[in-house]
Amino acid sequence: MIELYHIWKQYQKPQWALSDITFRAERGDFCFITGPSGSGKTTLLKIIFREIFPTQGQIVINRRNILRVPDHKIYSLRRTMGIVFQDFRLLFHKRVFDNIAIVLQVLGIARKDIRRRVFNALRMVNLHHKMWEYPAHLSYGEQQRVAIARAVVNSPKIILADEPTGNLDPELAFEIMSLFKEINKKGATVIICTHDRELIRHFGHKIFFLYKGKLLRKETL
Amino acid sequence: MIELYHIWKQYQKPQWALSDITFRAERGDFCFITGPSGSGKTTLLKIIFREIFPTQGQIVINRRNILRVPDHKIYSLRRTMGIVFQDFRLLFHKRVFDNIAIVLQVLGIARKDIRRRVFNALRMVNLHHKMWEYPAHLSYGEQQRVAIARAVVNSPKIILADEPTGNLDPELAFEIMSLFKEINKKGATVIICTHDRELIRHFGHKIFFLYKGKLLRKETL
Amino acid sequence: MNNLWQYRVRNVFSVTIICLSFLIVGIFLSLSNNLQYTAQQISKNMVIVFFLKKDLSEKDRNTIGEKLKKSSEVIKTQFISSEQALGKFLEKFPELQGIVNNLKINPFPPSFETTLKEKILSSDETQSFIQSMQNMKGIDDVQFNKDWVERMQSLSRLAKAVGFFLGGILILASFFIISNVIKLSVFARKDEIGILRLVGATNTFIRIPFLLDGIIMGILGGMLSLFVLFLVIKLFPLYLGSSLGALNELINFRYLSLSQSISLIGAGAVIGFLGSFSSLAQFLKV
Amino acid sequence: MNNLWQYRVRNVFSVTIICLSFLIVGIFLSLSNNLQYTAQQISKNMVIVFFLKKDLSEKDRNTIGEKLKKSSEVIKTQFISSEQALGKFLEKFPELQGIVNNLKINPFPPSFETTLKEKILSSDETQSFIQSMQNMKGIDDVQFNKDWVERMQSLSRLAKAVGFFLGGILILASFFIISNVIKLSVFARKDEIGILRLVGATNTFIRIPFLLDGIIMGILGGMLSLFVLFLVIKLFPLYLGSSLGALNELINFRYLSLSQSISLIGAGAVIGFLGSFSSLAQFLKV
Ligand SMILES: Nc1ncnc2c1ncn2[C@@H]1O[C@H](COP(=O)(O)OP(=O)(O)OP(=O)(O)O)[C@@H](O)[C@H]1O
Ligand SMILES: Nc1ncnc2c1ncn2[C@@H]1O[C@H](COP(=O)(O)OP(=O)(O)OP(=O)(O)O)[C@@H](O)[C@H]1O
Ligand SMILES: [Mg+2]
Ligand SMILES: [Mg+2]
Repeated sequence: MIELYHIWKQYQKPQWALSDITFRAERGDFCFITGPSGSGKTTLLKIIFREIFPTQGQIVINRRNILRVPDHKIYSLRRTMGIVFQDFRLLFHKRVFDNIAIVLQVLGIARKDIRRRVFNALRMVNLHHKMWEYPAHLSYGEQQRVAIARAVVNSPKIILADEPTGNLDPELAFEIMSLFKEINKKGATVIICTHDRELIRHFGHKIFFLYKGKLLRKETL
Repeated sequence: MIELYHIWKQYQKPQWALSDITFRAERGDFCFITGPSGSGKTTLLKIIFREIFPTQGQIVINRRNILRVPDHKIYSLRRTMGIVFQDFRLLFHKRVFDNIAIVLQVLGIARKDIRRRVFNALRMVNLHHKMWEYPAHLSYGEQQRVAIARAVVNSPKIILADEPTGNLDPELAFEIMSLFKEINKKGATVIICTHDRELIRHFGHKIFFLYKGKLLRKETL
Repeated sequence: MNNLWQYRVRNVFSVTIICLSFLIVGIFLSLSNNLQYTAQQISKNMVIVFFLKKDLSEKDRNTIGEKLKKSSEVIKTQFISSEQALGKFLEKFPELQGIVNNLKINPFPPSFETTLKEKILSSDETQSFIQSMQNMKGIDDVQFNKDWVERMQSLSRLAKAVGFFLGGILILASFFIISNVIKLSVFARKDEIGILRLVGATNTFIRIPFLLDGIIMGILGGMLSLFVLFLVIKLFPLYLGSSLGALNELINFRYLSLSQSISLIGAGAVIGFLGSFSSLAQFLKV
Repeated sequence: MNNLWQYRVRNVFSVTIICLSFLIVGIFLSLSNNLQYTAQQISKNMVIVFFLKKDLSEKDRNTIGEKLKKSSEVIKTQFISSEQALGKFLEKFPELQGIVNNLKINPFPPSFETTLKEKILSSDETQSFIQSMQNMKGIDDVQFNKDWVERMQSLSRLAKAVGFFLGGILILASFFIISNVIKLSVFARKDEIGILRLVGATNTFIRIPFLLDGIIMGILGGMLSLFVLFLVIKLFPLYLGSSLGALNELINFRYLSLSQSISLIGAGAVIGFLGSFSSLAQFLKV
């Protein structure tokens, strides 16, 4: 359960990147956040996984006020999350396999299991044949799929995906969305930022519309 | 006029990223290249602006065989081109203004003119209010628009845009496409890689469909 | 370890710089050893000569001899009779044989040659001891090579100056260089650190490989510098030839002692560890 | 220039390394200057003494004197009579005054003290000159301080060894370090170079700022090292005190000559230029 109470965020004066966002995603929700470029979608996600701090407001995730968690303990929250970054954030000096395995290594999972789970995650995004490539040798859409595989490999309870299909063809985008939906059905909370109206129309359950940092509409289909 | 004759490209054995592509874009054409992720669109563009060399084949641009142009003379070709890279390739330690001005500085244009032209280019992509920001302080879609402004600022004769609207909302994507169309009407050749069927349907003039490195369909609407 | 190999160019560079820093420290340490040794040699040979009155009775002479022997300042005393003194003189100036033989009397007074315990002649105890002896009945004059005393004292000061002042500055400088090199390599991997944090790694998990890298680099650099120092010390004199005489002592380097070598490598490890640790701190936020 | 400031941390680092390299070169250059100077001083004071037979007639003596004066090997000749020799001896050993006064005869032979032109006594001409003089009628013995000759020769060799061998190696080493530092900074900006090439910049346009950066860094490093060297040379003796006597000459550093200083800065500029130029080559493709 993710609850945001009156979140304000200001990077630089005088603009507010987010103003007074109050928002709630229940366990098992499948939410979309949409809105024009620069409206604050990425900022909102970053605040949820606490990469940045809001200027004001409170965030409660699974009954924990995550703004109170000290830096060196935040890892326990992040281990329950799978995040697809808008800029992928892959390690270019590590192979695709290692890029994904890192998430499992951090959890102290056995080597053999890691191998199997990484392969399965890559198969879900149709990229198992590139397991031993370096990201620099992949097309941009392929890199995006590696980022998606990394986000889902540890069966997270919360998935945050920032424009996960921006570089994918419509068919593949649909497949990826179905993948998220499947994980969602097993009980995970999913929040996706996207511009793709088609996908929202097809998969949308809760839809939040951001405009210049304000939450304009909430729809539940 | 861009002509490709029997272009083959192999990054690593055994796959061919491009196989036997023959393709022609007349002066003033507005072309789309589409196809699933990893089908070779970016590779094709990179070969046209000679960032990489094809394994086989010939490329003729404005009657010059560009594969024969030595490295230290290639700049004269690139000066006639505006390129939007799929990964933007902005300089993060320079402000938005300087990122765009660099193209004009290279041409030896006067400081005063540079200022004016950069501002105009930014206004076209709706980003003149972020002129003195650093790219790291922009949202992802805003960064993409900076990349677009940089590509059009020197009124190029050829525009190559790789997924230029992947991180933009549909309305903005439409505006950007209209901008390209306008430049096209003034005589420039425009080649755009995209997954967005909507845009292709609306703006498409010549459409090339790539699949696993092969040119499957050419349509002219 | 894996990463050490991945960034091998930068790491060769880092180890080289660490090695150079320690090499400089090592050269000066070795020079300091050497000067300390020379100063010791000189002060070992420092002899104070107490000339006795010629007409001194044997009893008075023995009193003086006893007093010298009993003094806590003195290690060794030797009586030199007039005849022995003459013999020594003729050894030094054989061309004067004729003149001396022509003399009817022996012009050299008898004396006591004394080696002192204290190495620094200017120390208060030594000074007051010499003073008290000089005032004794039967002692005519006290002679010691003042030049050499002062030279020795300066050398001793030089050894300390080089060893501590320059050595200290250079160790600080190399700490600065090393921690910057490591910061550079941590900085180059800040993306990796950021991603590790975002996928839920603990700080310890992130730190360990960097700390290992730092320690390994520090130890490698320290060991390499010892090896190069060894080469320098062995090869330098060969090149110069060995005909420098007394100067040889000054220019020849002595190798570091075992404990110094171990300290140097240990310092490498500690500096590597501290360098990594402090460089990491700023990246372990968010 | 603009970029120099942008990357100020790395550049301070680079300039520091360049400065340190040149400082090492400078210290050894200065030491070499110093040894050269000392060697010169010693050979200037090299005196050969020709002892004459006591019963030599004035005519024979003049013949010998003339021959010495005319010899192309000799710069200065001075006749020392028996009486002068005695006086000198008494100056050195005043305690022997009594003995000497007791003597009826003067035991010292007359002599010629000669300063030679050649600085290296082992040279063939000098050797054969000394040989020929020794065989002359009326000359009893030839004396010169053999120890000091050999010591001087070794010092001269030392000066050359330090100046060329070590200096050469260190300049090579610093070239390596500097070009690597610059490569590092070019490498950090390879994205920028790539983008510049893709937007149609000529190679010259891309190169100029890097070359300027390299040259400025090299010059700054060179100048800084001269300044630090100056401080070291001025402050070091102050700290040590001035009572080292002859050793002082050996340990004190002499500052570099103007042409050496200019060469050092020039070398900085050249190394900066070459370093940048060679580092850029690999990035100016595609
Ligand atoms: N540098 C490289 N080295 C090796 N293989 C590469 C390299 N760049 C691309 N490839 C491979 O070539 C194929 C085509 O890549 P390309 O980037 O052209 O695809 P694309 O059509 O642009 O895809 P996307 O829509 O995902 O950007 C892909 O299978 C990719 O993995
Ligand atoms: N680090 C930053 N410093 C200053 N301003 C920032 C920073 N990051 C984002 N902004 C500004 O905050 C606003 C919201 O940015 P955000 O990245 O959240 O937008 P977004 O909705 O994700 O847009 P897009 O769809 O283009 O990715 C933008 O105007 C952007 O310029
Ligand atoms: Mg965003
Ligand atoms: Mg692509």
